[in-house]
Amino acid sequence: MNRPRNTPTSLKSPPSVGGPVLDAQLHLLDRQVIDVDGLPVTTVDDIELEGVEADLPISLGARAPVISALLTGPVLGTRIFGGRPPSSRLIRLPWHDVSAVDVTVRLGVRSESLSASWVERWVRDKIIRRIPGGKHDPD
Amino acid sequence: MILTDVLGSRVLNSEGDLLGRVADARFVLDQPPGQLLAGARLQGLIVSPHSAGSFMGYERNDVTRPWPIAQILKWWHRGSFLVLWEDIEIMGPETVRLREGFTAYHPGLQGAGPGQAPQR
Amino acid sequence: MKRLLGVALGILTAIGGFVDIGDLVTNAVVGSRFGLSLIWVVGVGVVGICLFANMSGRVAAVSGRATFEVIRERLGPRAGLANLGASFFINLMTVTAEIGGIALALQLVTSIHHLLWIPVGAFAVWLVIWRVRFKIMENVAGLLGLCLVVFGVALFLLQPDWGQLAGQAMAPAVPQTESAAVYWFYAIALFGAAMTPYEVFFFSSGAVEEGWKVKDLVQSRINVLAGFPLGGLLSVAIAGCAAVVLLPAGIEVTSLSQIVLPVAEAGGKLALALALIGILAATFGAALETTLSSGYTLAQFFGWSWGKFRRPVRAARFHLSMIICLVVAIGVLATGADPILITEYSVVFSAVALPLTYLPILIVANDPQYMGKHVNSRAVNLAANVYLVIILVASLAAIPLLIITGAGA
Amino acid sequence: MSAAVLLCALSQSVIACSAPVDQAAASAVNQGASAVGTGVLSLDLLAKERAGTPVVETGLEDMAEELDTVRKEFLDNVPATTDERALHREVDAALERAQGALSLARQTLASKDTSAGPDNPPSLANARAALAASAKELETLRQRLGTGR
Repeated sequence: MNRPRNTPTSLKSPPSVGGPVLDAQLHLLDRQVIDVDGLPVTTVDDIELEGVEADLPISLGARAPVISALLTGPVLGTRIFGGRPPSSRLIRLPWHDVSAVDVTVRLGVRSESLSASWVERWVRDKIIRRIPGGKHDPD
Repeated sequence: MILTDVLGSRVLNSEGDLLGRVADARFVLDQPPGQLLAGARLQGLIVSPHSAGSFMGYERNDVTRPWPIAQILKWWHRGSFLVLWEDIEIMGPETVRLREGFTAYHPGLQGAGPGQAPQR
Repeated sequence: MKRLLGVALGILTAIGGFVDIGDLVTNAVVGSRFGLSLIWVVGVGVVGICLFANMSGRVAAVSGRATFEVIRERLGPRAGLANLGASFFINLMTVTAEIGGIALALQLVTSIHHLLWIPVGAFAVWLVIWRVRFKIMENVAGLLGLCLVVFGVALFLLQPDWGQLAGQAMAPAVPQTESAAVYWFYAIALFGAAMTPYEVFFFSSGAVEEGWKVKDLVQSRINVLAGFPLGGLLSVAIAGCAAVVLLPAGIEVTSLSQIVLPVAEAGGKLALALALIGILAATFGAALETTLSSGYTLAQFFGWSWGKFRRPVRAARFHLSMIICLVVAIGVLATGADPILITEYSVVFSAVALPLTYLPILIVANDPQYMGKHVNSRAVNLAANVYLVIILVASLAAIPLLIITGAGA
Repeated sequence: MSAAVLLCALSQSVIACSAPVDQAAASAVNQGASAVGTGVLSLDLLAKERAGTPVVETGLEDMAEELDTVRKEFLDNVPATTDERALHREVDAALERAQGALSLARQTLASKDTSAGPDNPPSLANARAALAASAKELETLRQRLGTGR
């Protein structure tokens, strides 16, 4: 393994910014996503960036990319085992639905309306709802 | 593009020398709000000369416990630095190339991060 | 007054809930072969489980995050998945062992072959998970499990040579009939049985189920610190009974039916009945805990909705995964696999997987982002570090010893 | 689960292949003595009315199964020398007698249950005596051979 030998030795203090700072690995990826009612929806399996194309030169002074959506679903498998799911199979949680980020990512919408919860809905409607007692609180 | 494509990419300077690998991406919530929360702008990338995985971020915060795990991981990521978006020329799943004369910044985070433990 | 009752109830259920099929079998086997010369391991294990159960409970109460969410967040998806695979596999093995234990206990009561009881036991477990509230489930199983105290009473009734027992316990030595490798193999098995990872998954998820807040931490600490050591004493009593009655008779425990013989010898049919109720409750309670833990670990890793405090339709995949686990357990047992053997393997594999569970908890319990001012104290960290070393050694030594000793045969 | 079964099979086969006949004999005698001892203790408890029939019955059944396995595994060992052949025969005969004593005990218990054959009920005392004799024989062998560990 060739070790990098050009690591900069003197580091400057980063410029101050006008908002909270999030490091993706530390504060977003693999966090639990909870809907507006407090129901767990999924985890943040990946993040989609808007405003930058892979391997295309970035023109000087271009606007910084922004998070367009949190991703979930098959993307977890490819993140673990490699490869990339086709864009059509990505399940998106649009960033404009996110209401807060702390030790969980909270949404401002109900999970019922999200495509991210279709498996849960399918299992619920095809199996769990049909077993007697599934709709009631435990006694 | 997808973020984890970039994580782990090799980071080169303009002459093509290897500087390390992308350990993390830093965002700032300072964009015009969508509906509920400010938009998240990519501020830059954290580059680690020693390993691709950002292992728990001890190099970026002031957490020193549990000893000795915190110290070992901090040492493992010694030499990490932050490069800003303005200094990135190309970003891809294999390599990230920086512009000539890029600036390396301290990767440190102020405080413990965005979220404090919620009081339930 | 009400608060005091709550504390008492918590302690009692912690005692009754401590022992499961792994503790029962491993302690009886060890007692019948090594006397009390391995009992120090139970002490080491109990202190360890107190330490880490407390820590995971505190993380859950302060941050609202259960253990496996934390494991995924900290280790990332790849290491997290490897961890999930190992933990889930061992957990499933433990579910299988506990359901086998229920069936064996029912056979001891009815003479009807345990294979016939397996589907009944598994169905009963599912029904309780499906319909019974968390608190009631935990309390009933825990209180009935207290019947195991009869092992302690039996030990006194047997009027053993206390000096000799104390000698074995205080100055441990490898008996002449056993080899050192087998001795250490069983030391690891006992350690794994006392510190089984599912207890931590269950404990932290249970804290979320019951909606613990920071102010509940004192009570949970009392429950753990009083309940688990007393539960550990039950384990010691089980080993003691075997050491007093079975060891001198040259009987080495290989089945559940042998474990209860000393109780019958000491206390007759009534004591025997209590012991059987206790074993049934302990295995049933542990079957509930391990089945739930299977659901908890999967749901927390993938971010599914989970919890018994929600109605099943609000946590569909969680419930479906537990049903599948129970079906798999029935399938394995239907092949005629010996539940006792499965138990013995499950405790050893538990020991192998211990570092995977306990390291992430320790790290998060020190992270102010999750814990605010409730991060670990220095003393707790020091003790946890000592335990990490012990856990690591046990984990690394387990498989080689398993092969060398032929699983202690 | 399959990994565990595999490991178990592996470790067991390692033992079976590597163990010389006298070690296999010692180990079989040790397990046999434990099973028969359990039988004696169970019948004693039944006679003293300290344990009910289900527990005793299950215990005897477990022990019978165990003895079957022990004997079958022991028979997989092939003795090479004359000495080994003699030991092999001796141990196998002792295990067979143990099996016989255990099955007598189980029959006695079963017939007590259904009260079949009232004319000539095999008595529990007989069964206990047979088990005790077998236990004594195996214990003597165990003294001579050790536990094989």
